[in-house]
Amino acid sequence: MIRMTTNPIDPDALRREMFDPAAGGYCAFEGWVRNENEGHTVRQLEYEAYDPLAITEGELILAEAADRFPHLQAHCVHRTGLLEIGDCAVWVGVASAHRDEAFRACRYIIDQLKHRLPIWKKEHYSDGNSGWVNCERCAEHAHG
Amino acid sequence: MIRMTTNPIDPDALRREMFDPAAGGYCAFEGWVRNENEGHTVRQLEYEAYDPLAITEGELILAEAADRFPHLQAHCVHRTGLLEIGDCAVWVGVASAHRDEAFRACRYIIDQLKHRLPIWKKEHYSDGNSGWVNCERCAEHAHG
Amino acid sequence: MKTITVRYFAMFREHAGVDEESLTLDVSTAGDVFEHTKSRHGSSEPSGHCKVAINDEMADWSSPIADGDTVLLFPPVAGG
Amino acid sequence: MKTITVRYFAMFREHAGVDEESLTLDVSTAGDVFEHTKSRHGSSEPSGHCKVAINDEMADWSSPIADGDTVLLFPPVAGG
Repeated sequence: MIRMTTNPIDPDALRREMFDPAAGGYCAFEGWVRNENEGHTVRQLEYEAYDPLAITEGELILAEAADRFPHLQAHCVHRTGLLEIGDCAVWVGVASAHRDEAFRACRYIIDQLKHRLPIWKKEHYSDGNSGWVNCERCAEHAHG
Repeated sequence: MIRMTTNPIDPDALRREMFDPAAGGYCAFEGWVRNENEGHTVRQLEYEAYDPLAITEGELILAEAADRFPHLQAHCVHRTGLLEIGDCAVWVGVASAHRDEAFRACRYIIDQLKHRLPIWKKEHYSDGNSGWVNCERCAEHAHG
Repeated sequence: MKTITVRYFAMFREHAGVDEESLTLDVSTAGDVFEHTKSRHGSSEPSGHCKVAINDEMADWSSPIADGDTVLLFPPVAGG
Repeated sequence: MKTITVRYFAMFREHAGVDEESLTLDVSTAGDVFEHTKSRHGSSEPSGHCKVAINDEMADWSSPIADGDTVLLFPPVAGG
Protein backbone atom coordinates (compact mmCIF):
# COMPACT_ATOMS: atom_id res chain seq x y z
CA MET A 1 0.00 0.00 0.00
CA ILE A 2 1.19 3.51 -0.75
CA ARG A 3 -0.10 6.63 0.92
CA MET A 4 0.47 10.34 0.25
CA THR A 5 0.23 12.69 3.22
CA THR A 6 0.76 16.31 4.16
CA ASN A 7 1.26 15.31 7.81
CA PRO A 8 4.54 14.27 9.46
CA ILE A 9 5.40 10.61 8.83
CA ASP A 10 5.48 8.41 11.95
CA PRO A 11 7.99 5.62 11.10
CA ASP A 12 7.51 3.84 14.42
CA ALA A 13 3.75 3.52 13.98
CA LEU A 14 4.25 2.34 10.40
CA ARG A 15 6.86 -0.18 11.54
CA ARG A 16 4.45 -1.69 14.05
CA GLU A 17 1.92 -2.29 11.27
CA MET A 18 4.48 -4.48 9.47
CA PHE A 19 4.50 -7.19 12.12
CA ASP A 20 3.92 -10.71 10.84
CA PRO A 21 4.73 -13.85 12.87
CA ALA A 22 6.28 -15.41 9.75
CA ALA A 23 8.63 -12.44 9.23
CA GLY A 24 12.30 -12.96 10.08
CA GLY A 25 13.64 -9.80 8.44
CA TYR A 26 12.44 -6.22 8.24
CA CYS A 27 14.11 -3.53 6.12
CA ALA A 28 13.11 0.12 6.18
CA PHE A 29 14.31 3.11 4.22
CA GLU A 30 13.66 6.75 5.01
CA GLY A 31 14.50 9.78 2.88
CA TRP A 32 15.38 12.72 5.13
CA VAL A 33 15.64 16.38 4.18
CA ARG A 34 19.34 17.21 4.34
CA ASN A 35 21.01 20.56 4.67
CA GLU A 36 22.96 20.54 1.42
CA ASN A 37 22.54 19.70 -2.25
CA GLU A 38 25.10 20.16 -4.99
CA GLY A 39 26.96 22.85 -3.10
CA HIS A 40 23.87 24.81 -2.01
CA THR A 41 22.92 25.14 1.66
CA VAL A 42 19.32 23.99 1.86
CA ARG A 43 16.95 25.57 4.37
CA GLN A 44 13.64 23.93 3.46
CA LEU A 45 12.20 21.57 0.86
CA GLU A 46 8.83 21.86 -0.78
CA TYR A 47 7.27 18.70 -2.17
CA GLU A 48 4.44 18.81 -4.65
CA ALA A 49 2.73 15.68 -5.98
CA TYR A 50 -0.13 14.71 -8.19
CA ASP A 51 -1.64 12.27 -5.71
CA PRO A 52 -4.01 10.25 -7.95
CA LEU A 53 -1.25 9.18 -10.33
CA ALA A 54 1.40 8.94 -7.58
CA ILE A 55 -0.82 6.34 -5.91
CA THR A 56 -1.59 4.42 -9.11
CA GLU A 57 2.09 4.31 -10.08
CA GLY A 58 3.15 3.53 -6.51
CA GLU A 59 0.81 0.53 -6.30
CA LEU A 60 2.25 -0.70 -9.59
CA ILE A 61 5.78 -0.47 -8.17
CA LEU A 62 4.76 -2.35 -5.01
CA ALA A 63 3.19 -5.09 -7.15
CA GLU A 64 6.38 -5.34 -9.23
CA ALA A 65 8.47 -5.60 -6.04
CA ALA A 66 6.19 -8.36 -4.69
CA ASP A 67 6.60 -10.23 -7.96
CA ARG A 68 10.40 -9.91 -8.14
CA PHE A 69 11.26 -10.26 -4.44
CA PRO A 70 8.42 -12.18 -2.75
CA HIS A 71 7.78 -10.86 0.75
CA LEU A 72 5.09 -10.66 3.41
CA GLN A 73 4.39 -6.94 3.75
CA ALA A 74 5.46 -3.79 1.94
CA HIS A 75 4.23 -0.30 2.56
CA CYS A 76 5.23 3.21 1.53
CA VAL A 77 4.31 6.73 2.60
CA HIS A 78 5.39 9.95 0.86
CA ARG A 79 4.95 13.36 2.35
CA THR A 80 4.20 16.60 0.51
CA GLY A 81 4.23 20.26 1.48
CA LEU A 82 6.93 22.31 3.17
CA LEU A 83 9.54 20.21 5.01
CA GLU A 84 12.36 21.22 7.33
CA ILE A 85 15.86 19.76 7.65
CA GLY A 86 15.66 16.29 9.22
CA ASP A 87 12.01 15.72 8.28
CA CYS A 88 11.15 12.34 6.83
CA ALA A 89 10.00 12.85 3.22
CA VAL A 90 9.48 9.21 2.33
CA TRP A 91 9.29 5.93 4.23
CA VAL A 92 9.43 2.41 2.77
CA GLY A 93 9.12 -0.74 4.90
CA VAL A 94 9.31 -4.39 3.87
CA ALA A 95 8.87 -7.48 6.08
CA SER A 96 9.91 -10.84 4.73
CA ALA A 97 10.69 -14.38 5.86
CA HIS A 98 14.39 -13.79 5.10
CA ARG A 99 16.52 -10.68 4.92
CA ASP A 100 17.57 -10.88 1.27
CA GLU A 101 14.07 -10.25 -0.08
CA ALA A 102 13.45 -7.51 2.50
CA PHE A 103 16.56 -5.58 1.41
CA ARG A 104 16.01 -6.10 -2.32
CA ALA A 105 12.32 -5.24 -2.33
CA CYS A 106 12.92 -2.13 -0.21
CA ARG A 107 15.67 -0.95 -2.54
CA TYR A 108 13.61 -1.64 -5.64
CA ILE A 109 10.64 0.30 -4.28
CA ILE A 110 12.57 3.45 -3.32
CA ASP A 111 14.62 3.44 -6.56
CA GLN A 112 11.52 3.17 -8.72
CA LEU A 113 9.51 5.66 -6.66
CA LYS A 114 12.16 8.30 -7.19
CA HIS A 115 12.08 7.92 -10.95
CA ARG A 116 8.45 7.24 -11.66
CA LEU A 117 6.13 9.01 -9.23
CA PRO A 118 4.76 12.43 -10.24
CA ILE A 119 6.40 14.22 -7.31
CA TRP A 120 8.47 17.39 -7.50
CA LYS A 121 10.89 18.93 -5.06
CA LYS A 122 11.77 22.61 -4.76
CA GLU A 123 14.79 23.49 -2.68
CA HIS A 124 14.84 26.74 -0.75
CA TYR A 125 18.42 27.86 -0.18
CA SER A 126 19.94 29.86 2.62
CA ASP A 127 20.73 32.68 0.14
CA GLY A 128 17.01 33.19 -0.55
CA ASN A 129 17.06 31.48 -3.97
CA SER A 130 15.14 28.35 -4.80
CA GLY A 131 15.25 25.67 -7.46
CA TRP A 132 13.34 22.66 -8.71
CA VAL A 133 15.41 19.50 -8.31
CA ASN A 134 16.28 17.57 -11.51
CA CYS A 135 15.13 20.37 -13.86
CA GLU A 136 18.11 21.29 -16.02
CA ARG A 137 16.80 24.40 -17.67
CA CYS A 138 14.46 25.55 -14.93
CA ALA A 139 17.31 25.75 -12.45
CA GLU A 140 18.79 28.70 -14.39
CA HIS A 141 15.32 30.12 -14.73
CA ALA A 142 14.55 29.83 -11.02
CA HIS A 143 17.94 31.01 -9.76
CA GLY A 144 17.60 33.85 -12.32
CA MET B 1 28.86 1.43 17.90
CA ILE B 2 27.62 -2.03 18.75
CA ARG B 3 25.79 -2.95 21.91
CA MET B 4 24.69 -6.29 23.40
CA THR B 5 21.64 -6.28 25.62
CA THR B 6 19.32 -8.62 27.47
CA ASN B 7 16.53 -6.00 27.37
CA PRO B 8 13.99 -5.50 24.56
CA ILE B 9 15.38 -3.44 21.69
CA ASP B 10 13.67 -0.07 21.10
CA PRO B 11 14.12 0.61 17.35
CA ASP B 12 12.38 3.99 17.49
CA ALA B 13 14.70 5.34 20.19
CA LEU B 14 17.71 4.00 18.28
CA ARG B 15 16.45 5.57 15.06
CA ARG B 16 16.20 8.99 16.70
CA GLU B 17 19.86 8.78 17.70
CA MET B 18 20.81 8.44 14.02
CA PHE B 19 19.68 11.93 13.10
CA ASP B 20 22.26 14.02 11.27
CA PRO B 21 21.40 17.22 9.33
CA ALA B 22 23.66 16.05 6.49
CA ALA B 23 21.84 12.70 6.17
CA GLY B 24 19.54 12.24 3.17
CA GLY B 25 19.03 8.50 3.51
CA TYR B 26 18.47 6.15 6.43
CA CYS B 27 18.34 2.37 6.13
CA ALA B 28 17.46 0.05 9.01
CA PHE B 29 17.34 -3.70 9.29
CA GLU B 30 15.73 -5.74 12.05
CA GLY B 31 15.90 -9.46 12.60
CA TRP B 32 12.62 -10.72 14.09
CA VAL B 33 11.95 -14.05 15.73
CA ARG B 34 9.70 -15.92 13.32
CA ASN B 35 7.39 -18.82 13.99
CA GLU B 36 9.03 -21.35 11.67
CA ASN B 37 12.44 -22.63 10.65
CA GLU B 38 13.19 -25.46 8.24
CA GLY B 39 9.81 -27.05 8.75
CA HIS B 40 9.75 -26.77 12.56
CA THR B 41 7.20 -24.61 14.36
CA VAL B 42 9.23 -22.35 16.61
CA ARG B 43 7.86 -21.25 19.97
CA GLN B 44 10.80 -19.33 21.44
CA LEU B 45 14.41 -18.53 20.63
CA GLU B 46 17.25 -18.44 23.09
CA TYR B 47 20.27 -16.32 22.21
CA GLU B 48 23.59 -16.77 23.92
CA ALA B 49 26.60 -14.57 23.21
CA TYR B 50 30.11 -14.05 24.38
CA ASP B 51 29.77 -10.30 24.78
CA PRO B 52 33.44 -9.19 24.98
CA LEU B 53 34.33 -10.73 21.62
CA ALA B 54 30.95 -9.97 20.04
CA ILE B 55 31.65 -6.30 20.73
CA THR B 56 35.26 -6.40 19.49
CA GLU B 57 34.26 -8.19 16.29
CA GLY B 58 31.18 -5.99 15.84
CA GLU B 59 33.25 -2.81 16.07
CA LEU B 60 35.60 -4.26 13.45
CA ILE B 61 32.65 -4.94 11.13
CA LEU B 62 31.34 -1.39 11.61
CA ALA B 63 34.79 0.01 10.78
CA GLU B 64 34.96 -2.13 7.64
CA ALA B 65 31.51 -0.90 6.58
CA ALA B 66 32.55 2.73 7.14
CA ASP B 67 35.62 2.13 5.00
CA ARG B 68 33.77 0.42 2.14
CA PHE B 69 30.55 2.44 2.12
CA PRO B 70 31.30 5.84 3.68
CA HIS B 71 28.37 7.07 5.75
CA LEU B 72 27.54 9.38 8.63
CA GLN B 73 26.26 7.06 11.34
CA ALA B 74 26.00 3.32 11.85
CA HIS B 75 24.85 1.54 14.94
CA CYS B 76 23.92 -2.00 15.91
CA VAL B 77 22.25 -3.68 18.88
CA HIS B 78 21.93 -7.43 19.43
CA ARG B 79 19.73 -8.96 22.07
CA THR B 80 20.40 -12.13 24.06
CA GLY B 81 18.31 -14.31 26.35
CA LEU B 82 14.90 -15.85 25.76
CA LEU B 83 12.93 -14.20 22.93
CA GLU B 84 9.33 -14.68 21.82
CA ILE B 85 7.86 -14.69 18.29
CA GLY B 86 7.98 -11.15 16.88
CA ASP B 87 10.71 -9.94 19.22
CA CYS B 88 13.50 -7.95 17.64
CA ALA B 89 16.74 -9.92 17.99
CA VAL B 90 19.03 -7.55 16.12
CA TRP B 91 18.79 -3.97 14.86
CA VAL B 92 21.16 -2.23 12.42
CA GLY B 93 20.76 1.42 11.39
CA VAL B 94 22.80 3.47 8.92
CA ALA B 95 22.40 7.16 8.05
CA SER B 96 24.18 8.52 5.01
CA ALA B 97 24.18 11.50 2.65
CA HIS B 98 22.76 9.29 -0.12
CA ARG B 99 20.72 6.11 -0.09
CA ASP B 100 23.15 3.82 -1.88
CA GLU B 101 25.73 3.87 0.92
CA ALA B 102 22.99 3.51 3.55
CA PHE B 103 21.62 0.34 1.93
CA ARG B 104 25.03 -1.18 1.20
CA ALA B 105 26.55 -0.48 4.61
CA CYS B 106 23.45 -1.82 6.39
CA ARG B 107 23.49 -5.00 4.34
CA TYR B 108 27.23 -5.48 4.84
CA ILE B 109 26.91 -5.08 8.61
CA ILE B 110 24.07 -7.58 9.09
CA ASP B 111 25.61 -10.14 6.70
CA GLN B 112 28.95 -10.02 8.51
CA LEU B 113 27.41 -9.99 11.99
CA LYS B 114 25.57 -13.20 11.28
CA HIS B 115 28.72 -15.01 10.24
CA ARG B 116 31.33 -13.59 12.55
CA LEU B 117 29.91 -12.69 15.97
CA PRO B 118 30.14 -15.29 18.75
CA ILE B 119 26.37 -15.57 19.13
CA TRP B 120 24.36 -18.80 19.26
CA LYS B 121 20.70 -19.43 18.79
CA LYS B 122 18.71 -22.29 20.26
CA GLU B 123 15.25 -22.88 18.85
CA HIS B 124 12.51 -24.22 21.12
CA TYR B 125 9.91 -26.03 19.02
CA SER B 126 6.21 -26.50 19.64
CA ASP B 127 6.77 -30.25 20.00
CA GLY B 128 8.97 -29.66 23.06
CA ASN B 129 12.26 -30.34 21.29
CA SER B 130 14.99 -27.80 20.81
CA GLY B 131 18.03 -27.37 18.58
CA TRP B 132 21.05 -25.14 18.11
CA VAL B 133 20.85 -23.34 14.77
CA ASN B 134 23.65 -24.01 12.25
CA CYS B 135 25.06 -26.99 14.18
CA GLU B 136 24.97 -29.97 11.83
CA ARG B 137 25.83 -32.72 14.24
CA CYS B 138 24.42 -31.18 17.37
CA ALA B 139 21.01 -30.95 15.78
CA GLU B 140 20.72 -34.76 15.83
CA HIS B 141 22.14 -34.74 19.32
CA ALA B 142 19.70 -32.13 20.60
CA HIS B 143 16.63 -33.53 18.84
CA GLY B 144 17.79 -36.87 20.25
CA MET C 1 -8.99 21.69 -34.00
CA LYS C 2 -9.45 20.08 -30.59
CA THR C 3 -10.48 21.68 -27.34
CA ILE C 4 -8.43 20.24 -24.49
CA THR C 5 -7.67 21.00 -20.89
CA VAL C 6 -3.97 21.28 -20.06
CA ARG C 7 -2.84 20.91 -16.44
CA TYR C 8 0.57 22.18 -15.33
CA PHE C 9 2.64 20.92 -12.39
CA ALA C 10 5.56 22.30 -10.38
CA MET C 11 7.89 24.32 -12.63
CA PHE C 12 5.45 24.16 -15.53
CA ARG C 13 2.74 25.71 -13.37
CA GLU C 14 5.11 28.51 -12.41
CA HIS C 15 5.95 29.14 -16.07
CA ALA C 16 2.32 29.04 -17.15
CA GLY C 17 1.15 31.16 -14.22
CA VAL C 18 -1.98 29.00 -13.99
CA ASP C 19 -2.85 25.50 -12.72
CA GLU C 20 -4.73 24.66 -15.88
CA GLU C 21 -6.16 26.21 -19.00
CA SER C 22 -8.51 25.26 -21.78
CA LEU C 23 -6.93 25.48 -25.24
CA THR C 24 -8.26 24.92 -28.72
CA LEU C 25 -5.35 23.57 -30.76
CA ASP C 26 -4.48 21.78 -33.98
CA VAL C 27 -2.69 18.83 -32.34
CA SER C 28 -2.59 15.05 -32.83
CA THR C 29 -0.24 13.82 -30.10
CA ALA C 30 0.71 14.62 -26.48
CA GLY C 31 4.06 15.77 -27.88
CA ASP C 32 2.30 18.39 -30.01
CA VAL C 33 0.58 19.75 -26.91
CA PHE C 34 3.91 19.94 -25.07
CA GLU C 35 5.58 21.81 -27.94
CA HIS C 36 2.72 24.27 -28.13
CA THR C 37 2.76 25.06 -24.40
CA LYS C 38 6.55 25.38 -24.41
CA SER C 39 6.52 28.15 -26.94
CA ARG C 40 3.46 29.67 -25.28
CA HIS C 41 5.06 29.85 -21.81
CA GLY C 42 8.76 30.13 -22.63
CA SER C 43 9.77 26.80 -21.02
CA SER C 44 12.82 25.08 -22.47
CA GLU C 45 12.96 21.74 -20.62
CA PRO C 46 13.51 18.89 -23.13
CA SER C 47 10.53 16.52 -23.32
CA GLY C 48 12.84 13.53 -22.75
CA HIS C 49 13.11 14.45 -19.07
CA CYS C 50 9.41 15.12 -18.70
CA LYS C 51 6.34 12.89 -18.48
CA VAL C 52 2.78 13.19 -19.68
CA ALA C 53 -0.56 11.75 -18.63
CA ILE C 54 -3.88 11.83 -20.46
CA ASN C 55 -7.08 11.70 -18.41
CA ASP C 56 -5.16 10.46 -15.33
CA GLU C 57 -3.31 7.67 -17.12
CA MET C 58 0.41 7.78 -17.83
CA ALA C 59 0.96 8.22 -21.58
CA ASP C 60 3.75 8.71 -24.14
CA TRP C 61 4.58 11.77 -26.19
CA SER C 62 3.30 9.86 -29.22
CA SER C 63 -0.07 9.09 -27.58
CA PRO C 64 -3.01 10.48 -29.62
CA ILE C 65 -5.09 13.36 -28.28
CA ALA C 66 -8.86 13.40 -28.62
CA ASP C 67 -11.23 16.35 -28.35
CA GLY C 68 -12.10 16.89 -24.67
CA ASP C 69 -8.98 15.22 -23.26
CA THR C 70 -7.21 16.50 -20.18
CA VAL C 71 -3.44 16.52 -20.72
CA LEU C 72 -1.20 16.61 -17.62
CA LEU C 73 2.31 17.95 -18.16
CA PHE C 74 4.90 16.72 -15.65
CA PRO C 75 8.35 18.32 -15.44
CA PRO C 76 11.28 16.09 -14.31
CA VAL C 77 10.18 14.22 -11.20
CA ALA C 78 12.16 14.12 -7.94
CA GLY C 79 10.40 12.06 -5.30
CA GLY C 80 12.03 10.67 -2.20
CA MET D 1 52.46 -30.38 29.26
CA LYS D 2 50.54 -27.12 29.49
CA THR D 3 47.90 -26.12 31.98
CA ILE D 4 45.15 -24.21 30.21
CA THR D 5 41.63 -23.04 30.88
CA VAL D 6 39.05 -24.16 28.32
CA ARG D 7 35.76 -22.27 28.07
CA TYR D 8 32.75 -23.83 26.37
CA PHE D 9 29.85 -22.01 24.72
CA ALA D 10 26.32 -22.96 23.68
CA MET D 11 26.22 -26.57 22.44
CA PHE D 12 29.80 -27.19 23.59
CA ARG D 13 28.87 -26.15 27.11
CA GLU D 14 25.93 -28.55 27.05
CA HIS D 15 28.20 -31.37 25.88
CA ALA D 16 30.88 -30.59 28.46
CA GLY D 17 28.38 -30.07 31.26
CA VAL D 18 30.50 -27.20 32.57
CA ASP D 19 31.19 -23.58 31.55
CA GLU D 20 34.91 -24.03 31.82
CA GLU D 21 37.54 -26.40 33.10
CA SER D 22 41.26 -26.41 33.76
CA LEU D 23 43.16 -29.07 31.82
CA THR D 24 46.78 -30.13 31.72
CA LEU D 25 47.43 -31.32 28.19
CA ASP D 26 50.20 -32.12 25.74
CA VAL D 27 49.05 -29.68 23.02
CA SER D 28 50.75 -27.19 20.67
CA THR D 29 47.84 -25.58 18.77
CA ALA D 30 44.24 -24.52 19.33
CA GLY D 31 43.26 -27.37 17.00
CA ASP D 32 44.89 -29.87 19.38
CA VAL D 33 42.77 -28.52 22.25
CA PHE D 34 39.62 -28.86 20.16
CA GLU D 35 40.41 -32.48 19.23
CA HIS D 36 41.10 -33.33 22.85
CA THR D 37 37.84 -31.85 24.14
CA LYS D 38 35.84 -33.46 21.32
CA SER D 39 36.90 -36.93 22.35
CA ARG D 40 36.55 -35.98 26.00
CA HIS D 41 32.96 -34.75 25.65
CA GLY D 42 31.71 -36.79 22.71
CA SER D 43 31.10 -33.83 20.39
CA SER D 44 31.33 -34.47 16.67
CA GLU D 45 31.00 -31.02 15.08
CA PRO D 46 33.74 -30.52 12.44
CA SER D 47 36.21 -27.76 13.39
CA GLY D 48 35.69 -26.09 10.01
CA HIS D 49 32.30 -24.79 11.20
CA CYS D 50 33.58 -23.73 14.60
CA LYS D 51 35.72 -20.84 15.81
CA VAL D 52 38.31 -20.45 18.51
CA ALA D 53 39.65 -17.55 20.56
CA ILE D 54 42.71 -17.43 22.80
CA ASN D 55 42.72 -15.01 25.74
CA ASP D 56 39.76 -13.06 24.26
CA GLU D 57 41.26 -12.67 20.77
CA MET D 58 39.94 -14.52 17.75
CA ALA D 59 42.48 -17.14 16.66
CA ASP D 60 42.97 -19.95 14.12
CA TRP D 61 43.09 -23.68 14.73
CA SER D 62 46.82 -23.47 13.94
CA SER D 63 47.44 -20.75 16.55
CA PRO D 64 50.04 -21.83 19.19
CA ILE D 65 48.95 -22.47 22.77
CA ALA D 66 51.07 -21.30 25.71
CA ASP D 67 50.96 -22.46 29.31
CA GLY D 68 48.30 -20.49 31.18
CA ASP D 69 46.24 -19.59 28.08
CA THR D 70 42.44 -19.46 28.13
CA VAL D 71 41.02 -21.20 25.07
CA LEU D 72 37.42 -20.34 24.06
CA LEU D 73 35.65 -22.92 21.94
CA PHE D 74 32.82 -21.57 19.79
CA PRO D 75 30.37 -23.90 18.02
CA PRO D 76 28.85 -22.67 14.71
CA VAL D 77 27.59 -19.12 15.24
CA ALA D 78 24.08 -17.93 14.39
CA GLY D 79 23.60 -14.27 15.22
CA GLY D 80 20.80 -12.12 13.87
